[in-house]
Order: sequence, then structure tokens, then C-alpha cells
Amino acid sequence: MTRIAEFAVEYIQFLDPAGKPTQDIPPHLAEAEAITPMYRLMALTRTFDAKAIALQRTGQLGTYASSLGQEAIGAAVGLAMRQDDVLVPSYREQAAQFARGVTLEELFLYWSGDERGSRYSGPQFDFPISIPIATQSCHAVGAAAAIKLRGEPRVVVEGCGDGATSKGDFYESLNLAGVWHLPVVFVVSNNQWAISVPRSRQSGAKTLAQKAFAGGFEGVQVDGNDPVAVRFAMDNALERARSGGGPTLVEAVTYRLQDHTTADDASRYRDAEEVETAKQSDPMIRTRRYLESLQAWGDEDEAALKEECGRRVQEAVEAYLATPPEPPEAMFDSLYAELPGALTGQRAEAIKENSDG
Amino acid sequence: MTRIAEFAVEYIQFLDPAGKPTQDIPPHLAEAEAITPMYRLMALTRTFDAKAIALQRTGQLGTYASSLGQEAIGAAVGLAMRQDDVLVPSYREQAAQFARGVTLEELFLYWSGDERGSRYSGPQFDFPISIPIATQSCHAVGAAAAIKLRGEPRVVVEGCGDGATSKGDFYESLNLAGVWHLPVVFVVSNNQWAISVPRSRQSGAKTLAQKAFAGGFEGVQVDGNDPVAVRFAMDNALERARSGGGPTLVEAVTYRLQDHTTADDASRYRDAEEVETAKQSDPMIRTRRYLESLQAWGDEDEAALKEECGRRVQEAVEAYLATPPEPPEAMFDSLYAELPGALTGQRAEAIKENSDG
Amino acid sequence: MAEVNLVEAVNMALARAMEEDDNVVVLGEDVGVNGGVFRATVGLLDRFGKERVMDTPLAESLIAGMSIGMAAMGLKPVAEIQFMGFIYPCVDQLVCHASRLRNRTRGRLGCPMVLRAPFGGGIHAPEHHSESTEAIFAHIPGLRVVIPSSPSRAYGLLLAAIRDPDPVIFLEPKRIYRLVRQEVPDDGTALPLDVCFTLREGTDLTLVTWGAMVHETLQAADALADQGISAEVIDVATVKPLDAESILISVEKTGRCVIVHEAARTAGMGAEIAARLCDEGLLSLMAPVKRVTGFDTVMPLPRSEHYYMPNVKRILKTCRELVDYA
Amino acid sequence: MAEVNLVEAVNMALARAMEEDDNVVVLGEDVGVNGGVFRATVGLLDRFGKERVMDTPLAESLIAGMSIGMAAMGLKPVAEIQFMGFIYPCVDQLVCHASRLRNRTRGRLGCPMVLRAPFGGGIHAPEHHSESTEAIFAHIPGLRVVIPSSPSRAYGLLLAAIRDPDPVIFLEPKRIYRLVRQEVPDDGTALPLDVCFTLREGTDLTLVTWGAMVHETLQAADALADQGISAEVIDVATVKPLDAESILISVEKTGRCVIVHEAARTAGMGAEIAARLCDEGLLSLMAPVKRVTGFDTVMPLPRSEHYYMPNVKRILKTCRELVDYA
Ligand SMILES: Cc1ncc(C[n+]2csc(CCOP(=O)(O)OP(=O)(O)O)c2C)c(N)n1
Ligand SMILES: Cc1ncc(C[n+]2csc(CCOP(=O)(O)OP(=O)(O)O)c2C)c(N)n1
Ligand SMILES: [Mg+2]
Ligand SMILES: [Mg+2]
Repeated sequence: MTRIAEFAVEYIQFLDPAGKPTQDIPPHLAEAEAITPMYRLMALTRTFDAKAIALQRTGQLGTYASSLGQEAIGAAVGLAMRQDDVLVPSYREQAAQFARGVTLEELFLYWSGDERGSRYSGPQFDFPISIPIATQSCHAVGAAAAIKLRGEPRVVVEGCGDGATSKGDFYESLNLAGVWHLPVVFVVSNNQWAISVPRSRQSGAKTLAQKAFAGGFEGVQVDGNDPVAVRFAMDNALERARSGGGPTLVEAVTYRLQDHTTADDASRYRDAEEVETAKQSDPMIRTRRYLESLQAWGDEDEAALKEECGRRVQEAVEAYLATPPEPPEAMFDSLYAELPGALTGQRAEAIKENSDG
Repeated sequence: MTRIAEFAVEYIQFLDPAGKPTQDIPPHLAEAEAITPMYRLMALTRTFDAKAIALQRTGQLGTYASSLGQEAIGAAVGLAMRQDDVLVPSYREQAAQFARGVTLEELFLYWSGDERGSRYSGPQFDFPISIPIATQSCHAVGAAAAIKLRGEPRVVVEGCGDGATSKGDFYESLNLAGVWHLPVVFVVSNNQWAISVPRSRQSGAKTLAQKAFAGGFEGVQVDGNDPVAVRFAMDNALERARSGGGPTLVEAVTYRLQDHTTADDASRYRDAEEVETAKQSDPMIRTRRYLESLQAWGDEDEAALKEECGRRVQEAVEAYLATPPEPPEAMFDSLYAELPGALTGQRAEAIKENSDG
Repeated sequence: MAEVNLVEAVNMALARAMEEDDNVVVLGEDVGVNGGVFRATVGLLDRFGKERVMDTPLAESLIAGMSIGMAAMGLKPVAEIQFMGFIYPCVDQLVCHASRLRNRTRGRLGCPMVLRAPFGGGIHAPEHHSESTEAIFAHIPGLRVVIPSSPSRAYGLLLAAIRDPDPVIFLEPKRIYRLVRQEVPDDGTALPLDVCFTLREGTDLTLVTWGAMVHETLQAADALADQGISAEVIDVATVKPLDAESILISVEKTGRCVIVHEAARTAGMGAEIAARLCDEGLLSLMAPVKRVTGFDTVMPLPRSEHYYMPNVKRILKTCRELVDYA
Repeated sequence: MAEVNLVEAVNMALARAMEEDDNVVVLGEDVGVNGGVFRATVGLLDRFGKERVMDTPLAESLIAGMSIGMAAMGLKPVAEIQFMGFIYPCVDQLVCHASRLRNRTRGRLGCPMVLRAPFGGGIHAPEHHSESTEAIFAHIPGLRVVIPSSPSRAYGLLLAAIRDPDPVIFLEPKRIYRLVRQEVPDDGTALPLDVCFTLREGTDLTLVTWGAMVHETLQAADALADQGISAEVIDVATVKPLDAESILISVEKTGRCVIVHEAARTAGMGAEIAARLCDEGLLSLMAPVKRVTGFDTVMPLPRSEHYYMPNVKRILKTCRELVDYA
């Protein structure tokens, strides 16, 4: 027997749950200027999140998927990207979407069940939220292929969960990215659960990062509750992709602190204790502690941030709630670029049937 | 950075192209008794193959996929299995199917385009040939799950090509096999080509064996033209699976010496030179040479084998050609276990429309 | 005897089938400890163990494909696809294998599997959670497509589907999962597949429907009765193979037919029913055959989905048109 | 001007589209150096380079899904699925994304992609190589489904499909890939999508068909003419969105209609056409609307496929029935 190929997965963490560096942080990531924007974005996302759940509970929003506890990933990913990069998100990447310029109001609209919530005024080429798990991986590699074809220095970032790594589309995309050497980064938010299925029952693979080896490229595992680690891995991966070095898979290990969605009751299938333990690793706590240790953050900053987040979210809620629903014909008007003649009758019918007369 | 997981792929070869051992062969595989049955099966398959192509060329058979040059894999795999194991084959595993007891006549019927060719008189639970690439992987893990559920000491062997490893179904099945620890062996006949797409454009993975890591289990690469190496890897994998050790992926490296099928013309996309070089690695040559080196095979044996194979194939051809086609209603009669009332009219219609009256 | 709603009836049938046949196994995403996102499989894990109630990885093509493998080996897998909107990765395995295995092997291997999926709109769910694409599956030879519309039919049809030796797509109208409760004896009595159920007899007009729309259709029939119009209501239940016979006989009597379904109109199952009437029942037709259906648009997100859904008003209006037809 | 057959016309249209728009790219299995298993993409690699003519790994869901990604970024991918029998892994991406991207983003992102696939039986190909399941795609809102039946229509319709800003499933009847040659000017003239083509005018009976069956249908019309029966022949061409209008107008004139398609009967596109006639055209019908189609069975393997395929004899027999109808 001859050994013909070897592989290894590395793990990256800079900040422990208490915010104490576990190793030297590269200078450009160690300073408050690098951390504060991420912290602010995490706080905004968490405020949005709490409000969204409150709205849902009071019948003012549809089913909602919270990102509580996972904000570090989105914040680091979103802020690491350049404006003309492309984000191809799942439904739990609020922080990354906000970083990209998707507005709070748009995401409220989206979760209220309104298509206009995906007509982003900001990032024009970012993909809308993908609900069918892992299907967006294929879009990501297609977009990356388009970018590569045109020789543009742009990178596509695809986001998905641990459950998504079991899907054929995920793998078919990894395989293409590897063989075509595409400028794409796959970010797997491994929050330990796919609804009620724990990570251990999702795959026998020791890490999800090693799925990359099946595609012939590197996978790395990072502490997903450590924004510095995520940012570091993303900076490397984006730089590699941008400079023609091909794809990377980043497995960000985190924990879903909330129910799967507001339609779920996680107490049916997981121990309260596990959740309590996970709360100790909250990314907000460690980030704040680290900023405090730099003397770059204090109670006043925190209070001001809370106020600002509250205000911004409240403004967005009001704008969202003031948005009247679309008329019935809207379901026809963006279906095709131009409505086919065969549908004009149905469009008229829909207007008529839905009028009071 | 901490290294948290390591993987390696081993390569196995015992016989070089000239039939010379490259390392010590385990005693039970070194003897002629172990090798001769494989050699005989390879010869039978090759005879069948040549006849099938001849029949196709003369309009007496449908499109046919030759296994020329790949016979060692099927012979070793088929003979390594126990009778009550389950084979889930692709369309290029004639040798394995013959070893399992599928008759030559059945495979002629199959390739003539007759459903009765899949009503195997031999292995009752073996799956029929699967044409849609890699779809059969899912059947294999389902069958393995059934076996595991019942606690039976049986193993499922799935066969597919290098192209198949790019498909989602292949990966979804690996992932399940890994996490459920299923008694299944995935045998990838890496013949370097998926029609016109070379292995190098199929995946960026250095080996196909490493795809197993994505599923969390072992993958091994063997010289697929060395029946001893294939048999050795299969014996290990089957034993592991049978004893509850879970799945294995065996990548058997070989070469498709023929066109993809009789409908293909490989000269459009690959160099004659490459094919000529590959012919040097023909599994039949090295196996015969090795048997000769054991003094276990001679020209007389070869002549007798030729004669026997020719006779068996000829008998099968005659039986096949003498089989009248099915009547029109056959398309209704195995569609459901019992024909639904809604279809009785159509069945009568089909009989009527296809009668001469 | 307890009263159960539709999803409880599904659960009851699953338990019954598992009880009476060790080969019946349940698999899917979140069907185990969570008991299914709609609680259809609740309690089964405790009762039958994790060998027979299997949470799978998140992979729908696999779920369909492994069910085929299990079925060929003699198990009777009942797989759940969490929502019909996620059933499309199964189409390949269903078209290429489940529907063909018996035919392909001339009866050597069968495929006694059931693929269950909640379907239909009107519950304000996110995108892809409100689909009705039964017609896609009804076009595939070798499959059965069954849709219950009440607790008792859910129980009886699901038992029949599980016992059936061939693959069945079993679509559960989730909008009415908890709409009504009925006394359903858990006595293992299956209902016949392949026949329509006449829910209400009538003489002036035939209303043909299935799934959740049965309820709006029955309401419409009530309203018509108030107007002195007698509507016959047929629940197709098994849309594949289609019992066109019963519909033809009804329309022979009434001369008028309205077909109601949630799915998009074009190439929906309503078209097949109309086509059968237009062929074998033409002479009995006293008015055009009308379809009250979803539009040929993507089902809108919750804020606008009511614009899309057929409702009692639309059904009634169409019925009146036919009754008033010259 | 050279005479070309249907597959050469496809090739000509592809080259033309790539020539006139740098955003047009071709991808699929074996489309590069091999030029496609039917030679539809032959020469494109040499002419436009491997950046724009891409052999993909063997992964159909990926091919559909990556095309969506490319299209959203402004490319115009023309993807080939080697045979329609292997298109089913694409269904998920087509239903869930291609058909919805524009609607979902209210026009922010479009999906100008074409998915080409050879389809249909009668060429003695292995299992899964003889499928006709256009109805599945025709049921999906937001898609277009286009089927040419001659070299010139292949050229004109494919150009239109590629230029169209929305996703088009382009199904090529491979049985007639090389059946006839026609002079087709390579002048970049597209044909309209969404309209039927009347191939032959007639007064006694309307024959509606598409794809390879156009040829049997025209032969049947010839034979009917010999019997003094004047048949109008309509090639639907774009089965989604369906130009029912043209069919209704024709049947208003002829009073009789036979629909011919290779696909299985139940829930096929023939049903939709019959349903439209039975609704909006009822009063013009002088006889039942009949369908001459494949049976509701799995397409048999080559030795028996002729039992399945509709043929001139079956068409003629049905036409006579209608003409003789009381
Ligand atoms: C293809 C598909 N199957 C099933 C679902 C239903 N579903 C929604 S989320 C989810 C679990 C996803 O888990 P994971 O990928 O880990 O993401 P997370 O929700 O944990 O962020 C499932 C099964 C879906 N949306 N898409
Ligand atoms: C899903 C699917 N896509 C496409 C095809 C057409 N096709 C038949 S064989 C083949 C190549 C298969 O290559 P590989 O897996 O390496 O097997 P090999 O033929 O080399 O044994 C293709 C693309 C198919 N049969 N199934
Ligand atoms: Mg998760
Ligand atoms: Mg190969």
C-alpha cells in the first residue's frame, strides 16, 4: 500500500468565550477599528431579530427564522466582502445581508411574505434568500463562473447550514468549484441543528470542512462565534478566490440559540441544558469583552448603540407596516419580462375576482 | 491553527502490467485457485462483449456499452461477493453480473431492448442495470439500510463510473452510508472517461477515493486492472461491512478501451495513442502472465477456455435470437401489481391498434 | 372512539400499519423525536423504535431513492417529504425508478413505497410551502397519486396506500389538517384506491374537486342548495389512476361540470378531467366545462396568497354561469 | 444557401446567437470537443473557445442551477441536457428558482436561460432515452416550453428562446433530427414564441400536434385529403404559454379536433387543449375531442416501443371516427 494523498483540517480561533485571545491576532484584525463595525452589526441584527419575533408573536409578521447566536458569522462575512462581490444567502444570514446593504425594512417585508422584500435597493446582484436548502450553492458557482469568464476581480460567497451539506446540490457545486477553480467561498454555518436533527446524525464526517476534499480544495473550520476567526478565514478565502486561487469551504461552528423558526418548538427535541451551555459562547459577549479589554468600548457606547439599533429597527418596522400590500395583478407583472398574451385573460380575471364588486 | 482531522488515501497494486508481483500477495489470493476463476470470468465477459458489438453492428442488438479492459473489476467484485449479497450495478458491469448468476442470454435480451432481460433467473434481489447515472447509489444505501434493520450478514455493492462521482445522488448516498454505518461498498470504476469528458475535467479531487471522506469513512484506490488488488480491497471492504464496520469506497483505476457505447465514436475526442498505451495495461494480459508464472496456465488451457467461452456465448445468442418479442399488452402487465381499472380500456386499445386487423 | 382531525388520522394509520406489518418503516426529515413538523409521525419513535422510525439527513433525492432500495428488498417504507415544495429533487427517482422497477424487471422486484407530503396553500407559510403540483405526478405512468380530504378518508386511503404493492404519492392538504374532527374507528379498514367519492348527490351540476378545496366546494354546494340548485360533489381522492367513469356518470346526469383545484390551471388535473368529458361525455354536456383554479402564476407569498386561492365566491360565480348558460 | 436538417439548424442558431451576443454561452455534458452526442454543438468549441463552450461535470441539477446563477449575472446560458430522460434532476431548480427568480425579486434579477434537451421515442434507444414529458414543464408558471418540428422552426424558435429574457425549455424531437433538409437562411430571424403555426389549412377537422408527431400528422392529413377530407394541421410549437386562441379559431371553423402527442395521455398537454375547447369552444364542437397519444405506460424498451408510439394508422382511424360522427 502506498499513500498517495493526504489531507488535514485546521481549526481557527482567536477569541475564547470570555473574549481573551487564544493566540496572537494579526495586527490588522486586532484593533478596535476592525472589531467595532462587526460588533455594531451584530447588535443591530440581534435587535432586528428580537423585534421580528415580537412582531410574529403578535401576528404582524410571518414565520421567521432567528439568527440569535450566529450573528458573528454574518457580520464577519458581510464586512469582509467587497461591494461588488456577490452574496448568495440562505434564510439565516441577516447580518451578512445588512452588511451588504439590504435594508431592515426589506427584510421585514420579506418575512411578512411580500416579494418586494427581495427587490433589494442595495446590492443589485446579491441573490434573494433561498428557502430550498442548498439549491443556492448551484447559483453561487454559476455566478462565480460568470465572473471568471469575464475576468472580473469579484468573489461569490454562498451561505448555508450544516443540514445543507447533506444535499446533492451542495456537493455538485463543490465539485464544480474545485475542478473549474472558481472564485467562490462556501460558508457553512454549522449551528449543530437542522430543525430537530443534530449535527451528529446529519453526517458521519468528523468536520464539515472536510467535505471540501471531495471537491479537491481546502476546507477550514473556525469558531463561528469568534468574529475575528471568521473574519480571518474569510479574508484569506476571499483573497485566494480573488487572485485566482480557487474556492474555499469555511465551516463556522456556532449554535442556534432559538427555535428553528417561530413555527418550531425546539424544547421537543433538545435539552434546555445544552442551550444554556451554548449561551456561554455567545459571540456578542466575547466581542464586547475583547473591545473592553482594548479600552475601546464602555457602558456609554453600549447604551448609545442600543438606542441607535432600537431606533433604526423601529423606523424600519414603521415603514414596513405602512407599506400597503401589492394589488392582485402583481402576481402576473413580474412573472415574465413581458406578460404573454396567453395570460392577459387570467390577469384580468384575477383583478376582477379580487375586487369587491 | 490547530490540526483537528487528518486523512489519507492508500493505493493498492499487487500485479504490474506484466503480471509481476509488486509486493507480497496474501497467501489466499496468491494461488491459482483464487485467480483462475477471475481469469475465466474475464475471458467470458470479453467474448460476450465482442459478440455483442458484432451483433449490434449487424443490426441484431441495440446500443451496447462495452466493458473491454475493465473486466478485472467486475470479475473480482462479483466473485468476492456472497450469493445473498446484493449487487446494484450500472450498465458496464457485465463480469460482476455474470459472476452473480445473471445469464448471458438475459444480458443479450437486455441490450436488445427487452424488459425480460432484467427478470434475472439468478440473483433475485440484485438490482437491474441503472441507466441514469448514480441514481442507483440511493437504492444501494436503501437496500443496505433494510439489511441492517433486519440484522442480516449481507452486504450491498454499488457499481458506478468516474462520471457518477459528480452527481448529487452519489454523494447523498455516501453521506447516509457514513452516518448510518451501512453495510455497503461503493465501487467506482474510474475508466478515465465519462463519454468525452476526461477524469481531469470531472473533478478537481486528486483521487476519487477521497470522496469518501466527505461521508466520513475510508476510501481506497486500487489498480483496477489488477484483479488481485481489486479482490483484496473487496475482501476487506466486504468483511468490514459484514461485521458492522460500515461502508468503504473502492476506486478502481482502469481504462475504457472501447467507445463509450456503440453509438459513440471516441476518436472524436481522444488520442489513439492514449488508447494504445492503455492497452499495455490490459488486465487479461497480466492475469494470464501471472497464472503462467505460477505454472497454472498454458496454451492448452487458453485454447480450451476460448472454445468454452465461444460456445457459451453462441448458445446464448441463439437462445436470445429465438426469443420472440413480447405482445403489446406486456407494457401494461407489469406496470402495477394489478392493472388498475382505469387502464383496462387502454390495454385493449393497445392490443387492437397493434393487431393487423 | 375518539374524534380525530386529519393529521391525527394520518398518524393513526401510520401506527396501525406499523403495528400490523413489521416491514412498514417511516423515514424522513424530523419524523423521529420531533414527530414531523406537522406532528404526523408523533409517538411513532417511542412506540416502534429508531430502527423503524428514521430521521434521515437533509436530502430528498436520497429519501426517495433509498425508499426504492428498501422497497425492493421487501420493506414498506413510508417516507415523508416535509413540504411538497421540497419534493422536486425526488422527481428523478420517482420517474426513473419507483414507477418503473416492477415493469423494468417484469415483476421480479416491486416498489411498495409511499411518499407522503403536506401540500397546498392558505396557511400563510413561507415560499415553497404552499405548492400543489399533483398533476406532475399524475402524468407519470406507474405511480398512484392519492389525496385525502377528511380524517376518515386520510385514515382509510393511507392504509390502502401503505398496503398497496406499488408506489403511491400521498399528498396531505395541510390547510385542513386540523379543520374538522371526525370519529374514525381505528379498525384497520382501508378505503379503495382508484375510485372517486361522491360526497353529495345532486342533479343540476357536478362539482369535481379534491384535497382542501373539497371544503370550499361543499360550502358552495350548500349555498347553491339555498338558491334551489342541486349540486353533486365528487372528491376525486385518487387523481392517478383517475376514475373518470364516476365523473362521466355524474355529468351524464347533471349535464354541467365545474372542476375546482388549487394548482395552476394549465396542464393541471382539471384539464384531464375536462378532456375526458369532452371526449367520452360530450353529448351529456349542456354547458362548457369550467375550471376554478389557481392562476398560472407562482403562488404569491403570504401577503397576497388569497388573491391566488380559489374560493367559495369564485366557485359560486362559475356555477351560476353554467346554470344560467343558454 | 445550404440545406440543413433539424439538428444542423439548432447548431446554426447556436452559432448565430453566440456570434451576435458575447453573453451567450453553451454548457452541458459532452458539448465541447465531442460537439454533443447528437452533434448539436459541433464546431462551437473551436469557434468560440472553451470559456464559452463548457463541458460540465456529470451533474444535471448543477447544470440547471449554475445556469440560473449565470443568467442572474447577465449571461445567457444555453445548457444541454443530453436526453430528456435525464432532465428530472433539473426539475427542482427549474420549479423553485428559474421560473421564479424574476417574480421573486420583482424584476430585480432575471433568468434568461435556455435548457435544451432532445426528446421523444422511435429511435431504438436504451431506457430513458425516449421520453416525452413536456406536460410536466408546461404546468410550471414562469417557464416557456418550446418544441420545433422542422429545421426552419428549430432555427427561428431557438434564436427566439435564447434572446428571450426568461427561462425556456427547448425540446428537440430527436427522431426527426435528420429526417428532412430545408433551406434555412442564417439571417438571424427569430420566430415568435407563444404562437401556434398552421402548417396546413383545412375545413373539416383540426389536427393539433407538436414535435416529431407533426410528420405523422401531416401524412395523415395527406391521406385524409385523398379521401376528400380537408384537415387543418396546427403545430403548437410553444406548448407553454399555450396559444389556445389559434386552436379555438381553427376548431370554430372545422368543428372537429384530434390532438396527437407521443407523451402519455393522462395529464398530458393534449388534456389542456381539450379542456380549453371544452370550455371556450364547446359550441363549435361537432364531435368529441380525441387524443391520439402514447399510452399511460412506461415507454417500452426498443423491441416493443412501436406498440407505444402513435402512428399514421391510429391518427387516421380516429379522424375517420370523428368525421363519421353522427
Ligand atoms: C430542500 C429542503 N428540504 C427541506 C426543507 C425544510 N427545512 C427548512 S430548514 C431545514 C433545516 C435546515 O438545517 P440547516 O441547513 O442546518 O440550516 P439552519 O436552519 O440550521 O440554519 C429544513 C429541513 C427545506 N427548506 N428545503
Ligand atoms: C443522469 C445521467 N446523465 C447523463 C447520462 C448520459 N450518459 C450516459 S453514460 C455517461 C457518462 C458516464 O460516465 P461514467 O460515470 O464515468 O461511466 P462510464 O460510462 O465511463 O462507465 C453519460 C453522460 C445518463 N445516463 N444519466
Ligand atoms: Mg443548522
Ligand atoms: Mg467513466
